[in-house]
This record gives sequence, structure tokens and C-alpha cells, in this order.
Amino acid sequence: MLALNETWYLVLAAMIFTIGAVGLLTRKNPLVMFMCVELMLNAVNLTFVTFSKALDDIAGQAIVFFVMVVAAAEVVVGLGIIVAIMRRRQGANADDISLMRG
Amino acid sequence: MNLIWLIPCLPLFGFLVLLVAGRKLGDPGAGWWGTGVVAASFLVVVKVFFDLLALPEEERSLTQTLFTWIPSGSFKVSIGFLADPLSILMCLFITGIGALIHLYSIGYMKGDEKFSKFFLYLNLFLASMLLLVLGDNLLLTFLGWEGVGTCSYLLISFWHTDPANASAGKKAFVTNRIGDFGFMLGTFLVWVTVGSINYADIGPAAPMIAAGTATAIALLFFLGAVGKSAQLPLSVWLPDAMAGPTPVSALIHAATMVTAGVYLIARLNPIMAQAGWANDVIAWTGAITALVAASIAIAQTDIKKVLAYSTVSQLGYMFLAVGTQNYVAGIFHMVTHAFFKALLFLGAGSVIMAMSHEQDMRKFGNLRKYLPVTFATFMIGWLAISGIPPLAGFWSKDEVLAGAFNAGPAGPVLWFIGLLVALMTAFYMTRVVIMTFFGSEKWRLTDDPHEAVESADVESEAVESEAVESVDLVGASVAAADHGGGHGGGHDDHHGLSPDHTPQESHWTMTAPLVILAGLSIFGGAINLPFGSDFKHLERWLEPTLAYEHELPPVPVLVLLAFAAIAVASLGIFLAYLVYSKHKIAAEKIERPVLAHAWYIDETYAKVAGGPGEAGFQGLADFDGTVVDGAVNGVGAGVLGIGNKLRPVQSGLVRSYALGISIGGALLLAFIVTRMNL
Amino acid sequence: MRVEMFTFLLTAAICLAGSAGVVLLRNPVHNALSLVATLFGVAVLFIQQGAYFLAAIQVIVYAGAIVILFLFVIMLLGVDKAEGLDRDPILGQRPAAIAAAVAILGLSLTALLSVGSRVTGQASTLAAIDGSEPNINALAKVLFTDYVFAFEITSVLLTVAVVGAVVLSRKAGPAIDAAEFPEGTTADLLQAKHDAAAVEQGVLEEVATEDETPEGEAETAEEALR
Amino acid sequence: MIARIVQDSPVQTLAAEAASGTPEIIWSAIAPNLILMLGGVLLLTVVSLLRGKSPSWFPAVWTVVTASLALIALFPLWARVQDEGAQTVMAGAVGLDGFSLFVTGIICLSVIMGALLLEGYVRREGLEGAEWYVLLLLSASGGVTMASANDLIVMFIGLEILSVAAYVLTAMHSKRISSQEAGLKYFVLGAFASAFLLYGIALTYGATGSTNLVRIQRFLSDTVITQNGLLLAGFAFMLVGFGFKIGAAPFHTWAPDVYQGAPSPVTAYMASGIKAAGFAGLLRVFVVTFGPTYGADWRPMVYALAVLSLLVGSFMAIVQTNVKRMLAYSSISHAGFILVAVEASSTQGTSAALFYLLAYTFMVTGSFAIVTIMGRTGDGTHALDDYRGLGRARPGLALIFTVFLLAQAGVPFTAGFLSKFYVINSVVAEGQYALAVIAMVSAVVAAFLYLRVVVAMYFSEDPAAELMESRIKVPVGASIALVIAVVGTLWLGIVPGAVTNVANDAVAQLVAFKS
Repeated sequence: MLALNETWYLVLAAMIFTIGAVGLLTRKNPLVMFMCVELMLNAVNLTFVTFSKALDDIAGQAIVFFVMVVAAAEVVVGLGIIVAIMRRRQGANADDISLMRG
Repeated sequence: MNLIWLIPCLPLFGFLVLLVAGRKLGDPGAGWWGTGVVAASFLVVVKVFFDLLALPEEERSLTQTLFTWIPSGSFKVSIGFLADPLSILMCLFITGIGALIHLYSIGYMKGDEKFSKFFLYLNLFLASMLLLVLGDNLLLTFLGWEGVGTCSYLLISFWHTDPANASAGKKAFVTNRIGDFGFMLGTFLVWVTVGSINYADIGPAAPMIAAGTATAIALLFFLGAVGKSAQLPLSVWLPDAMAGPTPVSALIHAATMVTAGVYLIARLNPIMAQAGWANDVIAWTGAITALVAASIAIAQTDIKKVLAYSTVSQLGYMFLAVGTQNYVAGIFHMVTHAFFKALLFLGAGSVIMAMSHEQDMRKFGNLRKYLPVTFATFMIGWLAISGIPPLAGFWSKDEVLAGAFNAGPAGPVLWFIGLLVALMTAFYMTRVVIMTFFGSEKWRLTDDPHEAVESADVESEAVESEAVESVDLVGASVAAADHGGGHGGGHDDHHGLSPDHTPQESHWTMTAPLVILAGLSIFGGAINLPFGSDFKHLERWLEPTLAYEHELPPVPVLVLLAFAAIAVASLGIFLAYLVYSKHKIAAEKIERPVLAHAWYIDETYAKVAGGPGEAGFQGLADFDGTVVDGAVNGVGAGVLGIGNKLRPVQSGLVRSYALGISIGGALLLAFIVTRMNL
Repeated sequence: MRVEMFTFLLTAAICLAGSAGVVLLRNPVHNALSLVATLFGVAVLFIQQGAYFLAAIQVIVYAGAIVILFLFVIMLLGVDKAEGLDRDPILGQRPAAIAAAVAILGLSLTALLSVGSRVTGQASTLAAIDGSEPNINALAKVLFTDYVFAFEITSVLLTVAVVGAVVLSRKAGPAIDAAEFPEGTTADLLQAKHDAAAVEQGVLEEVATEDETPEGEAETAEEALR
Repeated sequence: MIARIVQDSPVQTLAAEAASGTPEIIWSAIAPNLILMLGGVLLLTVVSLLRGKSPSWFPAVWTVVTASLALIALFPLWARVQDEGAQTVMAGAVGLDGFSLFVTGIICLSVIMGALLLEGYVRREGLEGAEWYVLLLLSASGGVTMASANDLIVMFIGLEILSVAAYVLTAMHSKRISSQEAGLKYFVLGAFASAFLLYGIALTYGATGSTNLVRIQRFLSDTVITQNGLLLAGFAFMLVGFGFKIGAAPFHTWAPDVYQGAPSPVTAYMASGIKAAGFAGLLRVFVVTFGPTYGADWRPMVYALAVLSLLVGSFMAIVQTNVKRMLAYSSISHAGFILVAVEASSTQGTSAALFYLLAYTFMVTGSFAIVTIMGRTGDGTHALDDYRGLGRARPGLALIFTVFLLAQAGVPFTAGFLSKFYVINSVVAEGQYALAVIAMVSAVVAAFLYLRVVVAMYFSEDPAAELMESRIKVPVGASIALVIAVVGTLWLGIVPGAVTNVANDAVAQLVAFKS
């Protein structure tokens, strides 16, 4: 059996990151789009922790801590914006928010 | 004390005062103020001129640095002025003629609601022009270059309520931008090659520049010159620029701004000396432009258009001279041309004023009876431009031609083209004189040919306006200005030139400049007579600036050439006399075949478009339209087309945008993978 | 080693299934629950790599707070309806999205695998993990020494988030700028185009001759889209 | 590339600090940032305590004073940096150098003008509240953090503070759906791009073992990485994130919609302050950190982004009929121009970029100030047609707008000419002639779009009826902002010497190591 090394984690993280990106591109519900961003951020977190282990360096873990704070702040504001829009237009999806173009 | 800085700053000061208090000064106060500052500037130029004269010949170069404008590492640009024989000579006639034309404008613009604004622009123009000439480095020259372009643009569209004028201004702007582009690139190339853009540094460094680089620099600057000086293929804007007030045509579009290209080439003569075949390009462009423009001038009916094409043609002469490295002749012709062409334009302006802003020569005739001063001075201008000795035009033209004759193996061909142009020049100028000042008083005819012209005009304008509007880059909903008829220069476009109209001579503020310019046109040649080096004042004066190594043909040949030129000029006058005065030959036969056979313009097209004059004009419009307008408008349409094609990509859908970001990211990754050590 | 490998593979499967669920399931509530599965999986992987404290807050903050917030908003807005996923209204969006994503994945994997099993960075720049002190102590030490500035400014970030959330939750009156966008949204235009096409097709099937009106409509919609 | 070297090695300092426990915190070194942060938080507190009894101008004046104080605080720091050289503070997380101080100055200016514009705007739109200003100040502090960050993760947090506040500000015109739409688009795409940036940071961390830029630079100059996949992929991902923030094509798609939908004063701040912060991050990461060692790898990508931005920006701007949106596209083209300077990857290029950013701050805030005024109640009259005949109706406004437009077109004796000139000069010095030519061509194309507005204002036969009827009010704050912008635009164009020298000195004092 193959040895479990950091490459496995990195590949898994890259896959999660990509799945998140696909989700953001294909889902119309803005809430689900945000969830996909969370997936991407988690993939990055996993990458950081993996490097932290591989480099034997605590900094990677500290960074993940900050990323979590950032993610929380983003979610709060993002959900705020969605709530504001949904109040005006019930059940609007991402495609409906497209008055400006060209 | 060094007063050089005052030369451009006085008109600038005049501009600022007019900006603040122009309306209060009013009519004619603003005009007198504007004239005053320019006259004062002229006096300063004279003072500096004598300062220079007092210096020993090889030290005749004064510089004055005001402050460091751009301090950027090794690249330093100062606001500094360079007064040497070349620039001071330019300043002398710019401020001198400028002051006269300011004075003339007081009368010409009388009663115009934007009277003070006109002088505001005119002062700004002179400040820019003087900056162009006096700047001690390429960047300052470029600033002046841009400044004169802007003023020209503003003044062409001065009466911008007329859509034709706004469009003509726009065309001038676009064409000049193409030239400016060459100037900018040339400046950068000089900076990269020489490490400085100061003229003082370029001169000594020029001999070290590789021939290829020097050729590239020369061609780039020549591109700039072609735009500014209306040479083929960027000549299209100058005839249209006649939409502006006539003093503007005289000052900017004949005497000063359009010669900036010649000045630039002369200024960069150390580089030109290394530039090899670029000089041939310049000479041939000049010769061909002179020929084409002169032939087009033959068929014009609008008096200002004739003069406009004549200007293009004479500028071609100047480029022929500088292209054959005969700089003194080029500058000489520039000076004499400034005298007689300004005179002719101002005379034409006087005629136009007298004729209620009618510009169609077919409605003039016998005006010598009503406008004696204008007539007398115009005759002098006519003889001068035709090349009749001993007037100014003869001497300078002769020198250009003699220089061309001796310019290498192709010299005689260039000389022959020049001679042909001289013939045509004499012909079309005689035509103007006869149609305007002699013959019957045609505006009294009730059955006038203007109607036909008008209807043809309307038709073609409709077609043209559609084409232009579809690529209207700056968005003004205006039509093309290609068709003059009687539109151009009027304050209010008086088309009602009634049969019982009696023309009257203009105010003294207008005739005085005419008289002074007529004097200059007669005696201007004296500054450089070809009777041995004692008489070549101009050549000796310019010697420190221009590395003049040009050899003239031996004296007997020179004399022969001179007589050939006189003969050709007389022949041209005589032919025109036969055609237009004696009617021995139908005018149509000359006007149409010249154009048709020279430029292969379809004769059926001429028939469709109407009378012969109009046909020639149409032919020109067609020629310019396909070659230059087509290019300019094509670029515009291309830009708009691409923009409109791209618009749907900006769909407004946030998911599409995210997709764009993803694809961009994927492309960056794809590139970076090629850089990896896999 | 075998146990570790087994744990990793199992967790990885859960993570991938969870992420796939977020993308593929129709109901937002199910999406959120799938997200929780991924988050838990990642937490397990954190533990496996010695990041115990992070695993804990991953569960507490992410799964406990953030996902709950999501669910809360879903319920608040009543958008827990299934989303139609059969076809994407934007033409070509789905294949292009998948192509772009596959490209990104493929290219990043090329980058990741090109280094083989080696991470090229300098080891233990700040502090080694496998020291004598517990994970949480080591982490706390860097947070309050090397990352003290980052730690301090996260407070600004949180303040911004709080102020932002408060501001955004205010009630707003009716929109005043509807008239500025007479063409409506791109989605409306797409729908109109789609409807017109459907109508046209229907008419074509029924009466082959009278198809002028729907075609005209389709053109209008197309023009509007342009 | 960097002239002066930090005197005592930050790495050693860091090691010493780590050994001795808590690092020494020199508060004065981050004074401008602290002033902005505290100003924002205190404003929130004071206004809450006053419970609506404060006059409506109070938060605006507070903000202007705060930002001015931050601006003043730059001077002693500048003197210190010039005397003692660049240094790192806050345990190596923050670079105290001429570069960060210069960008901080730009951001403070942008905040001052944004606040001056907001004052009249929120009153006109009936949206009073101190939150606008609180978010503006906090966002600016994020921008300052980003510009002075010497650590990728600090830079990321700074960017998030900047952006999250900007998302809210964008969506804050609650009466306009377009404002909320812009907020949503900005947020979704911003979060997406942030994820890319963060992934790039992660890969860089893996490749170099640190997120500290000085350490990374030293590591890269000491070590030859034979398998550089991680690092290079990190470049690509980070460039997506930065490209998004500065609005470079093809990551620009959000910009037109967001600039159009956002409240006009916020757009002014976005186009100047946020762009400056984004470029500061880009310059510090790519030019300063990776420039000396990996320039050959990232410069072609920046080249491509620059060319695309220049073309897309000018070509798309020309077909717009909405002035606000047109200015948004033109800002993309400006971003392309600054990217040209980034591509030069030299001291000269960096100082050209700094000069451009300062000049652009004046030009663009001025332009959007006019747009704010012309938007009138509802912030909705931004069509090109609404500007027809402005030259006759309000000659003063039209003249000032003309100055800004001509400056953006790069007309001599305005700030725009010299900034473009410096940029092109810097790439020519690097031998990138093709790029210089493309930049110049696009400047020529772009000149038409500014001319289009000028023509509409002055040469229009039928002035917009509404323009003649309704009175356009110019609030005190907006007129002060206009004066600042005009003076700045002309000052930088006519006597740029002092600022040029400051920009050069700023780059000469940069936290970095020689290899």
C-alpha cells in the first residue's frame, strides 16, 4: 500500500476547492453559492494544515485560525446582503440579480 | 537680462487676462488687448534678435531654464527655452504676422457674439506656437505641438453651431492624433538612443546614432510632421479646416502651425543627416503632395479651398526642400510663403466680408472696382506665389527647385515635378484672380449656378452624413464637412447674396495688415538673394543651426533653371488668361481632364455629381474618403464594433462573471505550468 | 500506517461526498447538511495531522455557528424550496464551468504532483509542532507573538462585520430606480427568449404556415438581449 | 533593485523577539492606521451615545479630521524612515517604509474626499447615519494594513477588512435595487476571488515555508528551488486575487456593475482608495518579493493582464451610454496602465505606479464627485444624455469636469500626462517597446471616450431638458472635494517635481533584502 504523505491531503484539498468552484458557477441560489465559497476556504485550510505538518511549522495552523475568523465575517455580511435583497424580492436567485449589464 | 521667457509668456498672460476679464473688455477692447500682447511679444523677439546678432556667429545660442519640470532619475526635463537663429527667425514671423492677423481680426470679427473668446483662443494659440518653437527639448516642443493642435481644433469649430464646422474640427483632431503618435514614439526612441531629449544634447550625439535607428527616428518624426503639415496621406483635414474664421486660416492653417512640421525636421537636421533613405521619403512625399494638391486646387470653386490646397501644395515644396537636405531653402520658402499666403488669405477674407460671406468664386467678378486696396494687395500676393521676379515667392521657389535639381540621380525628376507644380500654381492663382476681380459681376445674374451646386450638395451630404454618423466617435450628431459650397466661414451663413448687393472695402484694421504683408511679399526675397554669399543673409544667419552641406548646381545651370521657372510661371498665367478671361478654351476641358487623367477618377462619377468644378471636388472627396477618411473612420468603426461585440460578454449575470474569473485563472495556471521544472 | 491510510480514505470519501452534496442536492437545507459533513471530515483530517485545537474550533465555529447561521437564514427567508437543476438557463454555463474547473484542477494537480512528495519550503520557520508543549500552547504562543498584529486587526474585521450586518438588516422602502432599467434583468430576457422559442416550436408543430408572430417575438427578445 | 537596505536584519530581530517572549510593539510606527481604526470605532461609540442628537454634518467632519490626523501622522514617520531607513515593526508583520507611507497618504486623501462627498449625498438621499463613515474609516484602515503588510496573512486580513466594509458600503443605498445588486455581485465575486488568493498564499507558504515577505524573499534568493510547481501555481492563484481587487481584465467583470450600482461617493472611494491598496499589495508581493528572483515567471502574466485591461477598458468604455459605467470601464483601462508599470518590475516602475495612483486619486475622485452631484436626488441621472448642454447650464461644473476628463485622457500639464509618461518611460527603460506602444495606442483610443463627454457637455444642440429645469445643488463638502481634486490634478501636472521626488524616495526606502 502507498504511504500516506502530504500529497494525498493536497490532492484532496484541490479537489474540494474545485468542487466548490464548480458549485459557485452552477448553482443559482446565492446561499448555496456561499456554501461553495466555504468549501473552497475549507480546502485552503486543509492545505495550510497539511503544509504545517509537512514543514513542521506551527504558522500554518495559526493562519487557519485567521481564515476561520475571516470566513465568519464574510458569512455574516454576505447573509446580510442576501436578506436585504430577499426582503425586496422573494425567492430571487443569482440570475435574477442582473439589472446592470453591457 | 534675458527676456526669452517673455516671448511665449506674454501671449499666455494675454490669454489669462482674457479668460478672466474677456467679457468685460468686450468688443473691440479684447481685440486690442490681444493684439497688444502679441505686438509686445514681437518687440521682445526683436530685442532678443539683436542680442543674438551682437554675439559672435558660433555662439549665437541663448538658453534660459525656468525650472525643472520632470525630475525622474536620469531623465530630467526642464521648462527651458532655446533662442538660436532658427527659433528666433520663426518667432519673428510668428509674432509679426500674428500681430498683424490679430489686428485684422478686430475688424473681421466685429460684432461676433464670441468676439473675446476668439482672441482668447488666438492668444493661447500663439503661446503654444512659441512654446513649440522655443522649447529647448522635444517634450516642450511636443507640448506646444499638442497645444497648437488643440487651439486649431477649437478655432476650426469656433462657430460650432454649424455642424460642418464641428465635424471639421473633429477631423483635424483625429488626423493630428495619428501624427502625434509618431512624434511620441520618436521622442521615446531619441530618449532611448541618445539618453536625453534636449536639442543641445541631440546635436553632438547625432553622428553616433546608427543609420537604422536614425532612419526610424526620422520617419517617426516625419509621421508627426505629415499630420501637422497636412501632407499626403494625412492632408485631408486642412481643406476642411477652412470652416474656421478666415484669420484663423491665415494664421494657423497657412503661416504658422502647418509649418511646424518643416520646423521640426529642420530642427532635427543632425539626425536627418544620418537618416539615409528617410530623406528620400520626405522629399518624394513633399513632391507628390505638392503635385496632387496643386492639381486639385485647379478645380475648386470655393476661394478658401483653393488657397487651402495651395497651402498643402506649398508645404509640399518645403518638404521637398528639407528632404533634399536643402534646409535653408525650406525655411526661406516657409518665411516668404507665410508672407504671401497670409496676404492672400486675408485678402480672401476681405472679399468674403465684402460679399456677405459668400465664398463661391463663380458668384464674384469685377471686384477690383469696389475693393481697390484688397485688389492691389491681392495682385501682389498672386504674383508672389506664381513665382514672378522680383517678388518674394520667386526667390525662395527658385532655391527649392535648384536644390532639388542637384539632389542625386532622382533630382531632375523632383525638379520637374516642382516645375509642373509651379505651372499649376500660376494657373490656379490666375484663375482665382480673374474669377474674383475681373469679368462680369456674376452675383447680379439672377440665374445663378449656385442652385445646382446646392442641390448636388444636399444630396451628397446626406449620403456622407450617414456614413460618418455611424462611426461618430465623439458622439456629436453632425454631418460631414466635405462639401463646402457656401457653408464654411460665415457668421450666420448668409446665403442671401442679393443681386443688388454693392461690395464695400473693409475697415482700416483689415486693410492695413494687407498693405504691410504686401510690402513683405514684394521685398521678402531680399533676405536671401542668390547673387553670391554677401546677399545670402538668411543662409549665413542660419549657418550655426543648420549643418548646411548642400551643393548648388553651377551658375549657368542655375540661371537656366531660373529662366525655366519664370517661363513656366508666365505660361501658367497666360494659359489661365486664355481659359478664364478670353474663353479660348472651355474651363471644363482643363478642370476635368486634369483631375480625371491625373487621378483616374471615374468620369461618369463626375457627370453624376454635377458641374465640372463640383466634380473635381467630388473626386477629391472620393480620393480622401477612400484612403484617409476610410482609414480613420474604419479604425473608429472597428473600435466601436469590437466594443459592441464584447458587450454581451458583460451579461450582468454574476455566475458568468465568476466563470470569467475561473477561465482567467485557468489560463494563468496553464501559462505557469509551461514555466515549471516538471 | 494502514489505520491512518484507512482513516484518511474514509474521511476523504466523506469530504468529497459532502462537497458533491453541496453542489448537487436540490434543497438548500440538504446542501447545508452536506456542508456539515465536509466540515466534520476536514476536522478529522486536522486531527490526523496534529492540529487538535483547529479541529475543535472547526467543529464549534464552522459546523456549530456558521452552518447554523446558514440554516437560520434559509428558514427566515423561506427559501428551503428545491432548485430546478435540470438545465442551466445560461447557455453553455454548465459545460464551460466544468471545463474551467477541470482545467484548474488538472493544472493545480500538475503543480502539486510535480514536487512529488516534497514541500520545498524552509522547515519550522517559526516554531516546530512536535515540541514538548501541547498544540494549543504552541499555537497561542505564535498568535500572541509573531501574529499579534494579525490577531489584533481581526477585531477590526469583526467590528466591520457587526456594523455591516446591523446596517444591512434595516428595513428599506420601495425601490426608486426600477425605471432606470426598462429592459429588466438578464434572467427575464433569457426567459423571454426561451418562452418565445417554445411558443415558436409549438406553433410550428401545430400550424406550419402561421409562424410569423412568434418569430417576431423571438427576434425582439433576442434584440433586447443584445 | 532596492536602494537602501534595512539596517538590522528583521529576521534576527524576529528571532530575538521570539526568544524574549512578547514582541516589542511600537505603537507610533502604525499611528496612521491606529488613528483610522480608533477614529472609526470612537465615531460609532460617540454617535450611539449621543442617540441621534448629533448634527448631520458631525460624522463627516469627524471622518475628515480623523483622516487628516492620519495624514499628518505620516510626516514624522516619513522623516524617521528617511533618517533611519526602512524597518519592520509589529514582530515583522508590518513594513514601515516610504512605500507604505505613500500609499497610506493616498488612502487618507481618498477617505477625506469620500467623506466630503458622502456628507451631501446621504442628506440628499435621506440615508443619514454614522455607519457610512464608520465603515469608510475601518475600510481605509484595512487598506492601510494591506499596503503596509509585510506578511501575506496580514495582507489578506487587511484586504478582507477593506473589502467586507466595501461590500456593505456598496449595498448601503437601501432605496436602490441596483445598489443591492452591486453589493451582492461584489460580495459573491469578491469572496470567490479571495478564496483564490488564499489558495495562492497557501501554496506559496508550502513552497517557501513562511508567509513573511522578507523571509520569503531571503529564502528565494538563498535557495534554488528545483521543483517550483507549488510556488508558480501560487503566483497564478494570487494574481487572480489581486487582479480582481484592482479590476484588471479578465477579472474585471464585477467593476462596471459595482461601480455603476454603488452609491457614487463610494464608487469614488473604490476607484481611488481600494485600487491603491490593491496595487500596493500587488507591488509588494510581486515586484518587491518575487521580482528579483522569479520575475521571468510572473511578468508575462502581468503583461497579459495589462494588455487585456488596456484594450477591454478602452474598447468597452467607448460604447457606454452611462457616464458612471463609462468611468468604470475607463478605470479598468487605468488599471491596465498601472499594470504596465508593475510589469516593468523595477524601482522606476514602482515609483511610476505610485505617482500614477496619487494622480489617479485626484482625477477619479474629482470625476466621481461630478457624477455624485449630477446624479441628483435618487443618484440615477448618469446617462450621457443627462450631461448634454452642461457647458451652458453650469459652465463651472462643466469646466471642472473637463479638466478631470482631459487629465484622464493624458493631456499635458495635467497629472494624467505625467503619470502616463512615467509609466511608459519605465517600461521603455526595461526594453518593453511593444508594451509601451500598446499602452500609447490604448491611450489614444481612450482619449475619444473622454472627448465624447466633453462634446456632449459643450457641443450639444439640444441640452437635456431636465438639466435646464432642475437646479443642481453643489453641497459644501462636494465643492471642497472638487477644489482639492482640481488643485491636485493641476499641481501634479505643472510642478510635479516634489511629488516625483517623494515617490522616488518612497521606493528607495522599502523593506527588502539584497540577495
